[in-house]
Amino acid sequence: MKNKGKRFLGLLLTVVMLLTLVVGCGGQKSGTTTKEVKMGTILPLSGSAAPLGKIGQQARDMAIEEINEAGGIKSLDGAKIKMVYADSKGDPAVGVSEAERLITQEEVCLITGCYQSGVAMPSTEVAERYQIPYFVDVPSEDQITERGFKYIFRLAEKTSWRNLAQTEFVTEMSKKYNTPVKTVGLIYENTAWGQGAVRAWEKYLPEAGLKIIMKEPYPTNSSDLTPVVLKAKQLNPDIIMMVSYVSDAALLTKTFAEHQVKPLAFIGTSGGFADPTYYNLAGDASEYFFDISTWEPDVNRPSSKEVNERFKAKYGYGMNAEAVKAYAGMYVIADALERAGSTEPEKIREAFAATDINEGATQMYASQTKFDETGQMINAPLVICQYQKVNGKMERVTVWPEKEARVGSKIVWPYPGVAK
Amino acid sequence: MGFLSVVANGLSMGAIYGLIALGLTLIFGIMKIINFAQGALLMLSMMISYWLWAATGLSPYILIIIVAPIMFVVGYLCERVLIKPVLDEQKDVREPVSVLLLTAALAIVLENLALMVFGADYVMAKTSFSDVTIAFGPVMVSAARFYGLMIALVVAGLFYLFLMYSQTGRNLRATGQDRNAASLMGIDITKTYAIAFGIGTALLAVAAVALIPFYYVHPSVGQVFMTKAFIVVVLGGLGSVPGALLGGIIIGLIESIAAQYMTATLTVILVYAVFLLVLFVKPSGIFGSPYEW
Amino acid sequence: MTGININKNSVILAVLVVLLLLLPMAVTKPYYLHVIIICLLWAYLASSWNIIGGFAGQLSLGHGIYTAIGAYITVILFNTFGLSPWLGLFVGGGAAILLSLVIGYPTFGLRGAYYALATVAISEGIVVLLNNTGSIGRFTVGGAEGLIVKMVGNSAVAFQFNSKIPYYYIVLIMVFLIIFVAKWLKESKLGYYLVALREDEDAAAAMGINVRRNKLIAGAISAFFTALGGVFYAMLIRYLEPNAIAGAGMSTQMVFLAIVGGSGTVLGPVIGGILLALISEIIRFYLGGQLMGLHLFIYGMIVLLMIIYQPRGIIELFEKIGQRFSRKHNDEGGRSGAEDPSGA
Amino acid sequence: MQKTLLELSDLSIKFGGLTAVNKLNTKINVGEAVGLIGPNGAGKTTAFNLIVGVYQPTAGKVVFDGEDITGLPPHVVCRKGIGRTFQVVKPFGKMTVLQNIMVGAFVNTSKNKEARQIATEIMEKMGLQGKRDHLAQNLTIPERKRLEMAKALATQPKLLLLDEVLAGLNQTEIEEAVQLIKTINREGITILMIEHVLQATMAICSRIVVLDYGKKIAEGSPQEVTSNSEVIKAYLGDEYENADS
Repeated sequence: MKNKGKRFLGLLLTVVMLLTLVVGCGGQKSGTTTKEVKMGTILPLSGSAAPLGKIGQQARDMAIEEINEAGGIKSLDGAKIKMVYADSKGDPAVGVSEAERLITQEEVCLITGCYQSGVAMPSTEVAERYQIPYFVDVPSEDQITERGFKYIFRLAEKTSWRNLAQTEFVTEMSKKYNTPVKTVGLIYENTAWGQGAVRAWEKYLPEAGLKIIMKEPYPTNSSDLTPVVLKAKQLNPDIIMMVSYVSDAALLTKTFAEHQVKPLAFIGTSGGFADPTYYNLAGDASEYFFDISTWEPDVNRPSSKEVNERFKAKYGYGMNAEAVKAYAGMYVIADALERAGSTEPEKIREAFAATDINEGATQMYASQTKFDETGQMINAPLVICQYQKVNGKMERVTVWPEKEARVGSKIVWPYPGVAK
Repeated sequence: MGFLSVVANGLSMGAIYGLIALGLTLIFGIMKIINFAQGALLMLSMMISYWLWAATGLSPYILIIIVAPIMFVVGYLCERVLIKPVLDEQKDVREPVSVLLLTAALAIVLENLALMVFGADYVMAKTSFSDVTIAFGPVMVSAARFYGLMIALVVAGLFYLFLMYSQTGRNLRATGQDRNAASLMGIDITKTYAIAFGIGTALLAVAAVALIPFYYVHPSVGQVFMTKAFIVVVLGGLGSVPGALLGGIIIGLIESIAAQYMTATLTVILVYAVFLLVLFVKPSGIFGSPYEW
Repeated sequence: MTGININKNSVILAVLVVLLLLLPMAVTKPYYLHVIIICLLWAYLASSWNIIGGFAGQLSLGHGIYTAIGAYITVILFNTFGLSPWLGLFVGGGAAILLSLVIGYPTFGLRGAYYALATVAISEGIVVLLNNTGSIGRFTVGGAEGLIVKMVGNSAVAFQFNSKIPYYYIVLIMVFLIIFVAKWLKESKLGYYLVALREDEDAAAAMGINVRRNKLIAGAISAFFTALGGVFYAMLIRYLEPNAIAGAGMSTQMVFLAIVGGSGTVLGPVIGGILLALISEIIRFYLGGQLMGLHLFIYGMIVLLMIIYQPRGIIELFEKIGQRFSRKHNDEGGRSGAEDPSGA
Repeated sequence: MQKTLLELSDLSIKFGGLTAVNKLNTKINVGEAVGLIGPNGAGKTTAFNLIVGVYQPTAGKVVFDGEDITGLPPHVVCRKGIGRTFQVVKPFGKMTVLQNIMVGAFVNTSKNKEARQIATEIMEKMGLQGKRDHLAQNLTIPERKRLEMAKALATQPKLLLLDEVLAGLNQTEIEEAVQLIKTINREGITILMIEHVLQATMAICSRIVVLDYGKKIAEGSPQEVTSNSEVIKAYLGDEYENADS
């Protein structure tokens, strides 16, 4: 490349850069013609959590299409919901600037989303400052609804509630199958989510008379988790509980299988274990693992199966609990808008606070949807499922509590081949 | 009984780290640049190997014959198109610093290209030996990792022989020791650089094929192994092939054994501490020449 | 320099400053102002990195350590003792200087590639460390869950404002400050010494330059100002997450902006910082939601192509235009990089 | 009567088995111009590097202006008053000629203006003012050699070590350089120079030290050295015998 050629290319490149600048500033959002309710969603659309951002977006789109086809928001003379998606890249600082953009630039009347607790914390603070309602659907970090904010509402359960339910399940099982459970091993990823879960375990497990003999944090995206597994094999706790995103969840499961580690039970805490790609990653190794979540494909709740079929037909794979929260969340939002009868943030906030839905599409998530004064959805519909092979195909079979368990399902307890 | 399995696991994972570091140490040894795109190129090799395995169903180890040449060409072109102009621009500068940045930018480009093309889902090649362990008496080690150990030893051995006894190998080493003297001896430096980068990337293809039976593939998987490869290379001695393999095994053993006595997160800090100790006490590493550093 | 030239430059400068001061009147939309603030912050951070990376040519790829130490110390002092960030930033800055000396002393003796490697390893080690410390004694560090800045509403002492405008003026002053420091540094003895040791350490030592000591001084200055940038980041975002503030993303971004802008020059990193940060924001604004990863791909490509085809950065093009413009006004012939020892 | 400026006593260094410099003893008085000659690989540049502190001697002492400077690092030795040029010139490529010289001038002043003044003076003396604002990397070989000397002079040294500054110059350039070095010497700067261009060394230096395989084999006036059979055998070979001395 002769020197002159290089100079020309350098110049051309800079001109291109300046052009994007001009286009950027000039491009105002075009005015909207038909009556619309504009709202924003922040999700991780790039980076390692991208697959879960994608499923959140798909679930919302399906719900929005249904609501708009059914005539949109009647009290706003049939206004259609228009959703603007923003990529948080899983980075708190980007979450903040995207929240600023949605509020001040897109002038949305409310915000939903963001999947990761680490992003939810600062972006909800921005919404509170601008007094714009922020509907948190998935992040379960306890602190999100413990900061006395008025504009923040959360559909998801608190992380600690899951750990409480896990403890209740273990004590119930140990009595029912008289396999006394004394010791528990905790393996968790070293993130906000993991550390939050450990704090809850440390409170509930001793209360139920269970001794924690192993507390093993590991760095996310580890290159090898065999050392952790071998340590667990050495200490041999009765129960092993885990908190992982999907990549580490699969790695742990496979390595446990490799080294034939057999406690009374393996119990996951949603997240990676609930990810649809989990069991085609982990394969047969995931058999008989328990996981906790607020929804399962086979949970017997009204309209749950039909919605999941529609989702599968539309996108090619089934929903998970996070997708259901996003989907049901849209209906809670629609219901609030219906009652608010305006896109005025303050009115929407009041409508959210007074939410009390006992029928309709939200039934697939919870029989009753109600928020307490801190904006936390009160009765989290937690269920425990077990990976079982149903006529050859690995499925998540809801097994606890009975009233929501799959009809005719039975719990395999303890883990086959356990030495105890 | 458990301790021997811990050691066996450390050995096999360590050998695979060594295999990944082999390409990095070759490229530094010859071109005196640290290739920050090493992680992204490893990810690319894993992606190609996975999709070839998914399409053909052949055992990954046979796929080496297809993936390695592809990655050699990718590496060769990367050097020729991207790195050469920058190196020429800085030929009188002792430390070509902006080449490091070029490779870091290349890493971002490759990772996001993979995100666009292959999507963001985690995938893993489930072969017959994926979830199985081999038992040597009481010692149990995962079959896939053990085969990885075997491949690493064989490939490192072959590569060492190639470097020592083949003509291209001699050209590479000569260029590494003194670029100007080598060019006076009739060695085409630009071609040798491209070959060095090509081979460095082809070695990654071998590491990729060793990884996919037991490790997931995802656009951001490169970063997991990148910093570890840096630490292995400095520990073994920048530019030294046996150093890379031994450095890898040492790090693998530290990670595996230390994790039994402290939490996994603290072992990560321990590995960084070892790295800094080597850097400050003997920066030339175990095998590196003291004058080199 | 002929008479006309001097006052022409200063006139342009004065007009530019006035325009910048009045900008918040024109840009009323808080989001646009927020984007400009972020761009100015990146320009500031790139310029702070430039002092050690550009002038002294020491490629530090772990400068996120200093933004983190500045931010964390200031926020912890504020949260625990209510010490105003305006005082906390000096403690944070001092700690950053200390940290830069501890890191610099052993590594500045090594070759460039080793220094870069050491800084990457140290910064990743510190991210893991931060992720692991929930609290030290009565100071809550927050670990991986992050550290929330205590909200006290609108108060200048606590560096917290509801409107964006105060933030804009603070970061604007910080950018002017760092430009002034860079200008002073480049004309000073230290500046000549840094560029000399960047070009050739042996020749520099033979001319009486204590190479390691001068690198340490440059490292300390750079660390102090980078820490101030970290404090501003903490006050603007009000939430500290280890990976976001100390991770590879923060460290490499600073380096890219400085290099694309034109490292080793005074205004290069500022221009690079503003332009590139603005462009990546605009690309994300338009393409963020669509194809996953597209906007980062484009950002990566721009940096890649700039390093290859425009190694001395955008500043060189601006200088060429400036020279061509001033040559028309009977300037005494082409000055090929006279005053400004630029260079990769 | 003349005061000794530099004294080397038993100065030696071993790299592994090779003794590059073997017990070098010599004295250089203030104002003198001394040549250091010897066949390639005799240890001349290594001796320079020992004096300037680039290498630590395995034995022996370097005393400069009455002070033992053995083992001091290069930047301290420079500030003691010893300027040096490099056999392979090392300009600061991306800095202009004036800025290159100013770096040296900063040894004695911290003010930018003063340094610029000292540098401009030396630049004019070395005839480089035509290239004041050109980047050092764009200079020709002779210009780079003069810049190398100018940079060393800018540190206002008492002793100037010149390492083959005339190598690669044509006849006229050599004559110019010889005049330049003579004027520098006359202005009171002691010179120790390594040079293969013998006619120049003989013209400038009042005394010659000859090194061979790291050992001093001869020392004395140019005439004494050229007639010394040891020197001829070791270095000049028979080729020099039939040249008219």
